[in-house]
Amino acid sequence: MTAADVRAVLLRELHRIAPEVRPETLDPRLPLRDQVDIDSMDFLNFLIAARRELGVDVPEADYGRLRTLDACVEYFTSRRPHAEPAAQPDRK
Amino acid sequence: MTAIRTAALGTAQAPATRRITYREAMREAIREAMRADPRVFLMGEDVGRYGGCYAVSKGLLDEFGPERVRDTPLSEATFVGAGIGAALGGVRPIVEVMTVNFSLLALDQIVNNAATLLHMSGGQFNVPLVIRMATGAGRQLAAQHSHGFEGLFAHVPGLKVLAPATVEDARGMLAPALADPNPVIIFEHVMLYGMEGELPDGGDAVSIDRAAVRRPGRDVTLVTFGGTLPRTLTAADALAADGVDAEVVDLRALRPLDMDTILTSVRRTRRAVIVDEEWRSGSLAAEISARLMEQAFYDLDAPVQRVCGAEVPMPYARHLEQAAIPQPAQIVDAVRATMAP
Amino acid sequence: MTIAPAAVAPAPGAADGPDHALALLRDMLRIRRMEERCAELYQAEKIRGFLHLYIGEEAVAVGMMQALTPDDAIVATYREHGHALVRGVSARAIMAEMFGRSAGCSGGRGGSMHLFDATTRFYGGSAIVGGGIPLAVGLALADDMQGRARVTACFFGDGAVAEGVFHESMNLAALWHLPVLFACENNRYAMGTALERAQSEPDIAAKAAAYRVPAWTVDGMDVEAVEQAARAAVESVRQGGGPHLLELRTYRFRAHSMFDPELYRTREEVEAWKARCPIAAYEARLRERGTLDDARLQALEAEVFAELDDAVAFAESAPVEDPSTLTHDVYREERAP
Amino acid sequence: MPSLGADMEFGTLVRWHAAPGARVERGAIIAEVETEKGVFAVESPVSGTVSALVVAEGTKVPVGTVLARFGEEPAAAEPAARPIAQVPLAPAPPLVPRLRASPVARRRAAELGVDLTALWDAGRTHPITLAEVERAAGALAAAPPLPSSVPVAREQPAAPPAPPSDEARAAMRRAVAAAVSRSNREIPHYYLSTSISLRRAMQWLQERNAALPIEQRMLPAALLLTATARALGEHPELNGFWVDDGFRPGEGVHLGVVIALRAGGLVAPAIRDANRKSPAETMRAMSDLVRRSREGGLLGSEMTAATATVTNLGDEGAESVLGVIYPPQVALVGFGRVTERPWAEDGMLGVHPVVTASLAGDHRATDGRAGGRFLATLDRLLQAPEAL
Repeated sequence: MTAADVRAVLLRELHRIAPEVRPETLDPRLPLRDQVDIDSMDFLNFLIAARRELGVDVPEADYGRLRTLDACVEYFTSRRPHAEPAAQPDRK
Repeated sequence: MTAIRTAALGTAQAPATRRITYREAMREAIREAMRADPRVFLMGEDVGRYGGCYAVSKGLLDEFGPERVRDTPLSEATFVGAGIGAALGGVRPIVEVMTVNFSLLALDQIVNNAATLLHMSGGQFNVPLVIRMATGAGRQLAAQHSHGFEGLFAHVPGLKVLAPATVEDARGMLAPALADPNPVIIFEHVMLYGMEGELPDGGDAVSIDRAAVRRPGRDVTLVTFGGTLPRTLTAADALAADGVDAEVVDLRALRPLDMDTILTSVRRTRRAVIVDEEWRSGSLAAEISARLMEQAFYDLDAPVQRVCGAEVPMPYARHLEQAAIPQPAQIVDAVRATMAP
Repeated sequence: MTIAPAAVAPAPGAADGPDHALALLRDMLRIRRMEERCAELYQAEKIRGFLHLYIGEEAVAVGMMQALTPDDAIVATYREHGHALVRGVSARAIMAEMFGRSAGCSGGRGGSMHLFDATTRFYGGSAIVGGGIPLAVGLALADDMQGRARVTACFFGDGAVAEGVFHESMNLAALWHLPVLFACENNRYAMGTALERAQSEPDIAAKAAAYRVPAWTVDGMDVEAVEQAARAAVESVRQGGGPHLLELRTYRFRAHSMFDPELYRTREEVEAWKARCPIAAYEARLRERGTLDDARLQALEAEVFAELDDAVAFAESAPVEDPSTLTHDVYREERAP
Repeated sequence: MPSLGADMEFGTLVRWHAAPGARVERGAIIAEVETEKGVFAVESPVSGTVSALVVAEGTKVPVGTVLARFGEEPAAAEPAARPIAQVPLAPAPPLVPRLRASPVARRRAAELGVDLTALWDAGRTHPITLAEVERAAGALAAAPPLPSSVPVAREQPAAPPAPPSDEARAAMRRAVAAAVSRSNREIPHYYLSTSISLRRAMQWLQERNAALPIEQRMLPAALLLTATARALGEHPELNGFWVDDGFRPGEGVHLGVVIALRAGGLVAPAIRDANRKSPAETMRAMSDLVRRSREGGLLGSEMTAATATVTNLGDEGAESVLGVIYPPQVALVGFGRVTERPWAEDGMLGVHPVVTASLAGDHRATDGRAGGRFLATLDRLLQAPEAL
């Protein structure tokens, strides 16, 4: 899965949580929460979706590293497990 | 209620009234009709010398003679049928059938002739006949003398069916019934014959088309007729003590049904309990209930309740008989069920 | 009160004259041809419901009606086309009724079994066996109470004699001495049940004795015999003799109704009665007397067919009742005087 | 096929008594027909020459079918009797439990714009009556039409909602406006606030969350709500309603949670018996409410059950909030953003995560003293998160 694929998944899930989000108007370099009206509950749901779709568990300590969309893409791409399918997350 | 009472008290010259029994009221009505119109005559089993099974016609033979107070053989089909023929022939018979159960022997004549002739003849032959019969339970007369078939007759188009439940109606319904060009059946509940009531002097004719509100109320409409009216009023009083203000509608006319009065009441109270001594299945109560669904569904705040007779041939033993017919306590319970959250 | 012995019919005599005799024949032919036409119209589904034909019994209705005046009343059965026709209800009104048209004598509400006509005091047309008998008693009661010297003639079949109301009505009419003429058209079958299979005493006139009602048995296949008996009985009733009963022994040649394979009687029996056809027999008698010849008969038949053709054409073209009037005449609205 | 009776619909032609070319007189027997009642002879309705026998012997045909033709007319084929189709019955749909309201209650609710689902409680058995609708309408006259403005419980999962129309947004705004206007008009508010250190709470939370997958992690809000519910349980005078010029305590602590809808507007569904829930349970309940508030699927009962309400501005909001009470409730608890502030404790100065907790109270029901005690209790509870 490429970074572009990961970006597409993240945008899709973001849109699901915040339907008003338009990817074309989103600046991937600026903090997400400044552009998208998501609260901590939304963010948690976003992470849950990302884990489900990408198989990446984000520890709470890493929340701070997920401020922008670009940061999210980088974070998830680099941490994706190599074993497919991603749709079967391992529950440690 | 208060306003009405106040107004009555405020009337300077209250009309003179007298106490009279339902039986006497009915007898007066017959006597008056026979005096007023020589075509009117009474026939039935033991209406003459015996004085009537329930003594309604007592004394009439002496006044009017055997031509106009005719004892018939025990032959319900024929003397009711003869009443139909006589009505066709231009006289005004009042046919007394001793009890409603016996009327089944004449059911053919009533349903197949009295009710149909006008229509079957394309409007040529109407049957201005009055049939009176005793009905209802409460005298421990068991399963062949105690039923009510008012609903059965009210089922039949072409008939008019009346159920006087007050002394005033007993006195006032016969004259308009005789004046009606159609066959009219008057049901007299056996438990009412001895009931006393106030009657204005003269005793004017009353409506045979409209129901009467016997007790105004806000919270629930109790619909009843005939012998269950007193019990329903008792229940309404008991409910009043509990803060439930019940309106009591006395149908008086069972066919045609005065749905206007019922609907007007139910649309105000939003709740209805129908009290009917007859068997529940296929009863008049069922018909009224169905019409309320059809015509007032969106005005109802609770399902329509029915308090009906138990579905059993009327037993003889007093406590069993009482258990088989609507009691005030059951009416109160039904009202509570309809009021309950 | 005298009780005539049952089963003794007055001897048939000559009719009032050739014109009257031809009138009797003509009326019988009118009934016969109308009934035949009804059968055809029924099979063509122009007439529906139950259709009971009077073919074979014409002498009864025709003979009986001769004795009744316009003031008298008739109560009939569901096999009553002939009675209505001879009583004076027009063929047009009868046919239109069977077609279910508003121009019918019952406004299309009665049909074949319920012909009514106020102007001829024809009180139906009752399809409840025996159901009309108390009605006739009541009509007579009204006349009696109002001092009118009228007679109510009540037709019913042998089947009705098994009904309770026959006995109740005989009893009440006799008890109250009412001017009713009970006319029992004994055609030997209550639908498919032979008289002997339904009655412990098959002599119907004999039953009248139990109620002290004068009764005769009459040959219902002989129109003059019927007329004579009817005149005697009606006169006696009118004179205050109380109710009388005539047992008119007759036979229907056709099935009970249209849908009847006649499993209950033999072809031989039917043929034997057909040999006594009241019309053929009367034709023969009139030819013998010189009252009738071929030309006269043809003229009569032509007259009858013309009336019938006119009636059918009238019924065919008569308007149907608007369904918006469906519930009319269930109650009469105006108050009785 | 002649009709021999009103109840005859079919007949079987048993035997012909005539052949094509035969001369037949009217009235002669031309055929035998069998019906349910037996065999009948069919008479010829006309005189003439049979040109064709249309129906073969042994054939059952409906009444009215041409059996034979006379004269020279061509023997056109008769259309076969139409087969009678048998329509299979559709299976009955399964019964689903549903809101019960009397017919007049439904009608009146529609007239008054009262959402019946807001009056319905899943545990309830008796139908909603007219009186309840009219009471609700009275309450609605100026106040929380919030319940009626949110998606209601559906029998099937709702599709993601379409972006609301401007009209819907405006309606929601009007509803909120009406509610807060009524509150401000009718309720004499008093406000109190206090700062609470969440150091222990956050520590406890971090330790707990570190060991758990995302799905089971807890947000600080869950602790705040749990503590609030417990505190309300200890201060019942703040948990309930001001009705008919008197305070009526709530039956149980059902904590309303203000949820901002994405399209604008607010709802405040309740977590039932919140004081008896663990923080984890509260987290699940809250998560569920938020999801359903936004996707649709809130129950009407959840909209009306609240005995007191919490508004939590969360980690992106302002530092403190002085809220507007939802009538007829008597208290609204607010939490601002959790900020890091210098905090002195036990004589030591440190940097703590701090939240400003506030209370808007109905002065008719309580006074500042009671409110102050409540906030103190809240603080105490949040200092021992493990005990919640």
